[in-house]
Amino acid sequence: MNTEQKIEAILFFKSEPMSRKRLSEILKTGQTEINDGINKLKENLKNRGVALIEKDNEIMLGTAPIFSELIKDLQKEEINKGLSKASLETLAIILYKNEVNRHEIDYIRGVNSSFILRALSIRGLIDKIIDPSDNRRYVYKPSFDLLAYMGVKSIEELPEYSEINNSIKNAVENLEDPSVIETKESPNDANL
Amino acid sequence: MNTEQKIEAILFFKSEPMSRKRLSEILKTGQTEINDGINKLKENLKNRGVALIEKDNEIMLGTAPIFSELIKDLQKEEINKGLSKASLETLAIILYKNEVNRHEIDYIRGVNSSFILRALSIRGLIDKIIDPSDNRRYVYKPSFDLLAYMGVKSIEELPEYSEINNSIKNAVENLEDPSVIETKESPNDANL
Amino acid sequence: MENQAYTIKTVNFEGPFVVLLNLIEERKLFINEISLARVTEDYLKYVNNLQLDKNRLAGWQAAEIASFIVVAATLILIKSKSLLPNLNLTLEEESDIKDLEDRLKIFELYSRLANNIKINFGKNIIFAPLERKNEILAFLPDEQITARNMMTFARGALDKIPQKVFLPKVEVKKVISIEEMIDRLTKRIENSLKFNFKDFSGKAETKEERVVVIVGFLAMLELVRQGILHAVQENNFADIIIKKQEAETM
Repeated sequence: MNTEQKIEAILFFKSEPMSRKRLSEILKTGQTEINDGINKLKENLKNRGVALIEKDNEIMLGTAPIFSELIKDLQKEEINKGLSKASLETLAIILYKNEVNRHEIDYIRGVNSSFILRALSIRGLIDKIIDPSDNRRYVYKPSFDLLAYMGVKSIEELPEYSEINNSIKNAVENLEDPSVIETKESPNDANL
Repeated sequence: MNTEQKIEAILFFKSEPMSRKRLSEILKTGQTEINDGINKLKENLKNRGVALIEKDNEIMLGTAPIFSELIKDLQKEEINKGLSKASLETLAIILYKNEVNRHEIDYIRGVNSSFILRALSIRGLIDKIIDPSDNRRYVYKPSFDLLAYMGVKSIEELPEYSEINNSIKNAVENLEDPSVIETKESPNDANL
Repeated sequence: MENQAYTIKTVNFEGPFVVLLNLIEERKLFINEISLARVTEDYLKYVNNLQLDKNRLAGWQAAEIASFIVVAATLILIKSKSLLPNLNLTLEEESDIKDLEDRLKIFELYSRLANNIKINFGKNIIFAPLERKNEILAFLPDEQITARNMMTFARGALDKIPQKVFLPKVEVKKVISIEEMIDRLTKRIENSLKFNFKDFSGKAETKEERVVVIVGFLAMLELVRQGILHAVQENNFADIIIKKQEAETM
């Protein structure tokens, strides 16, 4: 039943090449049905912005080849674009705290940082690693390239490192303290 | 020229919310053409594995809500579904009013909502933005994540949305005369 | 452990409208002055118990306590009016009553809508795609990333973290005015009782029964009044209130 749509949803979500075998495991369906679904999907995506890309026995979704110029331009633009204040702030927190999870960053900034973290990752400024203290979570740390670019051999060389590192640690400890509530409502203090 | 497909390719590539304005800049096309393209794309994605989500003037792609269970199983990170009664109340106000300042939320709930608003911001369920009608204030809006968790492709798909929206507009606007609010709470103390 | 309990309590803080709405819904009533008068005593009992329950109050903000008391004040007006039809309320008092009724109706609407959210949240989730593994585009720094700038941004982020909040003065004022209002109303009810005894139009109830009800209500008010003083003093929020308490005991 709607195998084609299910395959589309899975491929879109995973955004990585997947084997037909794996798809048939996930959908608990026979190979024939999977192949049918893939064929229909391929047919349906024929004249669309997203295409089904096949390599060896693996398939994935990608932007349609006829739009490769358009996408290349977007990529270039992304590269040349400076970082936003919000991105720089997030990066600064990651630098001074070193290993920090998303919840802690969100808490310090008072807003959700998912998109920013993703952008910093794509630019190779931070690394996302499995939290050594809890393997179901991730933590972010500055990349080697970033430290090299800044001309510091280790984060301890950052200005006022120990003071700021401590303040961040203390702030994060308040994470569950309900008496710490929003006190500033003026946009001058905006988390932009 | 195949604006619909180009929009699809861009949304797929960026995988984050894009404004109609931005799309028209990238594609160097007028707003009408962009709107037409989006409408066609929305129509085309109606019964597919991927859906178009819409909020204010932004759009993004996501997996179709009917495949939620399927994708949940592929997702490694834990999904936090718990919401306290206070969070539910606050989210209801923000969702059904779409744009609301803290004062109005406090007024409707009869209690200070600062803590809950901060917590919801951190969870990424609401966005705090500068009030378009008064840049000295903030307003709260539902985030894309909130729509995604609710499984609706646009605010209008919320249960009872249209009926409620009309009745709320009539009832609340009569009531929310700022002078009434200010006899209860002096504006100087609004920042608690 | 202690800290954890404290958190949960405040996150789940249910304001006065929740309590009031529950009382009305338990009786399957519509929101109006009559139903509000009927639930007043139960609400006051609730607030009184709240004030005696130090464990529950421990994690609360003064403003949260005050929010309960503000509603109590209006309910007392409504109840007094229902007991004594000849009691003349000021325009401001009348508008407080209308206001509470209207606000409760709006709150009822959003509580119902909140239930839509409860039912649907997380049920049919729309997922954004996972991060693409091959997406990293080499290393793309930005000239704004300097050690000095990073320090400034880190400091800036820390400065924005909200600080602990202290009791806003306006709430203290509200508490005092409610206490005064209860005193004033008590006097008004007592006077009505003395001079307007003939005004009691006994329908189903006899005059005597009505008087008993009113006396009971007055006793209740006294309890609430003491409770307010007690709660405020227990929480040790403001010098001004404690002074007042001392002045009374002298």
